[in-house]
Amino acid sequence: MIPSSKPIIEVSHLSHRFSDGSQGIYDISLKIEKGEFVVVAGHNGSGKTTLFRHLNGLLTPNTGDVKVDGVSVSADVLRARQLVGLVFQDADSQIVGETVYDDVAFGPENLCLTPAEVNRRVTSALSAVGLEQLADQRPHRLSGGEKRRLAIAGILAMEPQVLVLDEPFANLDYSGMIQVLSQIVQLHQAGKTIILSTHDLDKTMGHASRLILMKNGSIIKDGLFEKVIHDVGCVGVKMPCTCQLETIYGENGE
Amino acid sequence: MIPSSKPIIEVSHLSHRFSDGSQGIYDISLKIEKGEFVVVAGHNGSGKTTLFRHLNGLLTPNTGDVKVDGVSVSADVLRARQLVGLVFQDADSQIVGETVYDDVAFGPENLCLTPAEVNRRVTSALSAVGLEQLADQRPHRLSGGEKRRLAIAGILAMEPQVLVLDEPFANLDYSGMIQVLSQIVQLHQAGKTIILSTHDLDKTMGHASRLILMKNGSIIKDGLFEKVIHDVGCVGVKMPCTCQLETIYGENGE
Amino acid sequence: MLSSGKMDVRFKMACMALLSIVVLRADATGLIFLSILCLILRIYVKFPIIEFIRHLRYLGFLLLIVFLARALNVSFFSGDAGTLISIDQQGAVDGLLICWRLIILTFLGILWMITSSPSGIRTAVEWFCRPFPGLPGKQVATMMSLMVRFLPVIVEQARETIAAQQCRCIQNRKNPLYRTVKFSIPLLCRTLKTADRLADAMESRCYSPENSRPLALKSKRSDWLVLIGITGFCVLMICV
Amino acid sequence: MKSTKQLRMMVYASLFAALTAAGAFLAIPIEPVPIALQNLFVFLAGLLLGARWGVWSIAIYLLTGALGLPIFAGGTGGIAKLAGPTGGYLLGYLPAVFVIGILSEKLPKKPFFSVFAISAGTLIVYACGVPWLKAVTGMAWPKALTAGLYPFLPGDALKIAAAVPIARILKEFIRR
Ligand SMILES: Nc1ncnc2c1ncn2[C@@H]1O[C@H](COP(=O)(O)OP(=O)(O)OP(=O)(O)O)[C@@H](O)[C@H]1O
Ligand SMILES: Nc1ncnc2c1ncn2[C@@H]1O[C@H](COP(=O)(O)OP(=O)(O)OP(=O)(O)O)[C@@H](O)[C@H]1O
Ligand SMILES: O=C(O)CCCC[C@@H]1SC[C@@H]2NC(=O)N[C@@H]21
Ligand SMILES: [Mg+2]
Ligand SMILES: [Mg+2]
Repeated sequence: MIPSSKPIIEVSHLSHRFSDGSQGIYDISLKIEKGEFVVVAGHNGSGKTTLFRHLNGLLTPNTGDVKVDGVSVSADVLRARQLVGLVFQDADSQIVGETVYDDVAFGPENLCLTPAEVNRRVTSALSAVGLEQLADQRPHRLSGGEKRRLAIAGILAMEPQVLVLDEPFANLDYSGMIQVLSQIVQLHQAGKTIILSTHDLDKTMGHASRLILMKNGSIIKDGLFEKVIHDVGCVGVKMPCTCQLETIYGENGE
Repeated sequence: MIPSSKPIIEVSHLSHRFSDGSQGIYDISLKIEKGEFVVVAGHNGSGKTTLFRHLNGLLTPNTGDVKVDGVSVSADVLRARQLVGLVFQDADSQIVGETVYDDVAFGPENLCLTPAEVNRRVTSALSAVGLEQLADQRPHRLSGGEKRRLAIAGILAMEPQVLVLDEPFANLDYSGMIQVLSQIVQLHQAGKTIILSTHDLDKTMGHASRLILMKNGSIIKDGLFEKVIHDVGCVGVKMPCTCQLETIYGENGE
Repeated sequence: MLSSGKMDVRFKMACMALLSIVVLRADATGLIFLSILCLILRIYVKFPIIEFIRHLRYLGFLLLIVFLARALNVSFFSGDAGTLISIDQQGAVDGLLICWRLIILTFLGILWMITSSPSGIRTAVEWFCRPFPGLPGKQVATMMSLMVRFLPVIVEQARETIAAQQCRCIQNRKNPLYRTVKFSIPLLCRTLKTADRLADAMESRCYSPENSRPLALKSKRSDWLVLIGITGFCVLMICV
Repeated sequence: MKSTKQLRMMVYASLFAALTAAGAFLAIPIEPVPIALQNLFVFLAGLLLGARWGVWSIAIYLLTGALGLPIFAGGTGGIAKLAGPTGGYLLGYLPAVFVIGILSEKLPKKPFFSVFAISAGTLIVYACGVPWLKAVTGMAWPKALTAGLYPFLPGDALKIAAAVPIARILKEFIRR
């Protein structure tokens, strides 16, 4: 991936304190290029969700600034929301429509597109996540993995450049997890920028290019996935076992 | 662990069909002795939750019978609910009280104990899960891991013989998971019978004595943890990596 | 024409409104005509009669009460000690008419429910709000579908809350106030949190109350024909 | 940011419309007017959402019910229901929630005043409901009162007693 001159996301000295006085995140600076696959890890309450919510303007910074594709989020929230699609941790609570089709159409309809364009986008988003067959289903009948893919489709239909996923593997069983992961990897190969948070680095091992470790609201490590992974112990994240294997193989091999 | 003559839980030919016609579980038979640590694994919708809900009478069997400590659940539901404490998958749904203390006291108060006894039980349950400091907190301010421990404390205060935990590690970060797991292991050492379900066998490896695999509502494997673990592939559960390690070590060693 | 769910919802809604008004004002002859119209509609819209009977069963007792209240003259305080209860003929006829009206309304309601999808109704509501500047049609329509969306969530969470409390022996408590409060608070907390997260999700999918989406509604000639027919029928009924 | 707040209140109001509908399912079907939990959520909508959004919430409930969704007491719906014997109670919810909302916004935030606000609302519900019941069924006054007022007094007292502590605790969950 050749980094383009202008980073798609640029966060500078971002801090956020909640109204009840608790510090969400503190002095975060970060550049993400087009086409990267970034994983953010950290303990419960380390500020991952808070950071993500600044990327599309759901939260506004106390100090600092977030730029998406060169334009500050606060200057044009709608543009940021179209460019950066945010998939929440809890797939159930994101469902808006009465059928799978209606749900995916919700975003494009809000963008005031023509019905034909809405239809095109919905169809292509549904086929991107493999839910074409279920278009007329009621969303709450879907399984866990299907619901998560529906949530992704709802965001994809807005045709964002950047896909931000907050713990996309939570509550899924193994096969559901595989479904969602392979979806994400495909989207990355199709050129989308991917940012996701997870407690279980095993799952993204081998796909992600970059790893960011957060602790108490700050970034404490940021770099190549294969490098940073050896430091995860200090933020209370579990070392992936594929990586433990490597270490052992290394020992045995030499 | 020497098995006592009378199993604490005895399930015989249990089937349950939901009112909408879907088959929950089918012809399950099972004996659990006092002091066992049993893990139940299986894909989403394999019937783990449905089985657990029969153990304390939340669901009633269509055919078959569940005996707790020798007495059929349907004959004395209240007794079964005191002997078998069930911690739900979703900790939020179990929280009743306005403060942590009130919440834990909810169960003992319902048992019409004296205030002194209620107080004793609440205090000991809170200290068992390490939440004494937070007794006056509002439950919804707690972090995910703390909420889960609160849910366990609420059940512990009823002083059950058997602790049934439905996916106790869901949504927890690594340190939260370690906290909850060590809590469970301690309770097991204190003599409680533990039954838990999980998608991630890694976590209970080395603690559990017995593993039950479920698929489409039936038990397809039941036996020593270390034996059964090698068959998890066929029910769509992930092989724990500690176990993969073993296999490798085995190969290398011989 | 009416038979397919393909009739434009707006027209269907207008027809229903017209018919309902007429039903409430019709006398016996009018009701006969209306009943015939219902039978004709029944030929076009095939639905299980069982459904209708199920609704009527719920209504049945009510109808009986209405009828009896009109038809019977209970005279506790009348001077002559003979008959305490007497049948008032005019009242009986009135009672019958009221019951007849309610039955026709129920029938129309079922017809409407069976032939309309929730999203179709929502779109039509939005369209009807358009001409009224004070009425934010999009908001009305969105709130209606949000409400429909929350219903199964509430049922599910209520079920979970009840189960969780049963695990902790709530059935030992007999005080209904205690149980109501202890049940409602966790349930409402959870549903409010769900609502909160839904609001976030809608916001990040660019929802705004102002921008209005194009409504996918198309009227056909048959729709107009039906509407004109029904209007004519109604005008006739009111005049006669 | 204004529209953010509006969106959130709109979602809350829809939730309360749905809760009112759920309350209607939990009905004890005594005839002609059932004992139902609807009015508890009408109280809560007024106390928690205030006048403006409380009215929105109940209006959406009534409109959806009138359009045929089976969300009135005992799983019924349709315009027929609004014109029927219990229509007065249903329509009475609207001014009731408005009054509860206004009073709870304007009066001090003390339990006593909440009880007062809800009682005023309840009065309005019956002021609309009982005469309507009388008109539709043609009962005499004493009978209308026996059928449409007395059976509900204990239940409604219970609902008022429950609504106040519930609203107090839930206040902090409403992000305004
Ligand atoms: N709405 C809020 N009001 C007040 N404090 C908040 C709010 N949301 C989050 N916080 C606090 O901000 C901090 C960061 O929370 P955040 O949700 O970003 O963590 P996270 O990394 O996403 O954690 P998790 O892994 O549990 O999802 C926490 O200490 C949390 O308590
Ligand atoms: N209340 C219900 N009504 C109808 N069907 C149900 C109900 N609860 C569960 N089922 C069905 O019964 C089957 C078993 O469900 P169960 O919840 O026991 O699975 P599980 O093993 O706990 O799954 P998970 O890992 O997702 O928690 C599923 O097919 C499910 O769809
Ligand atoms: O048919 C309906 O949906 C309306 C039912 C009205 C019930 C009224 S509301 C006030 C009073 N209190 C009750 O418990 N029931 C009645
Ligand atoms: Mg988070
Ligand atoms: Mg389960």
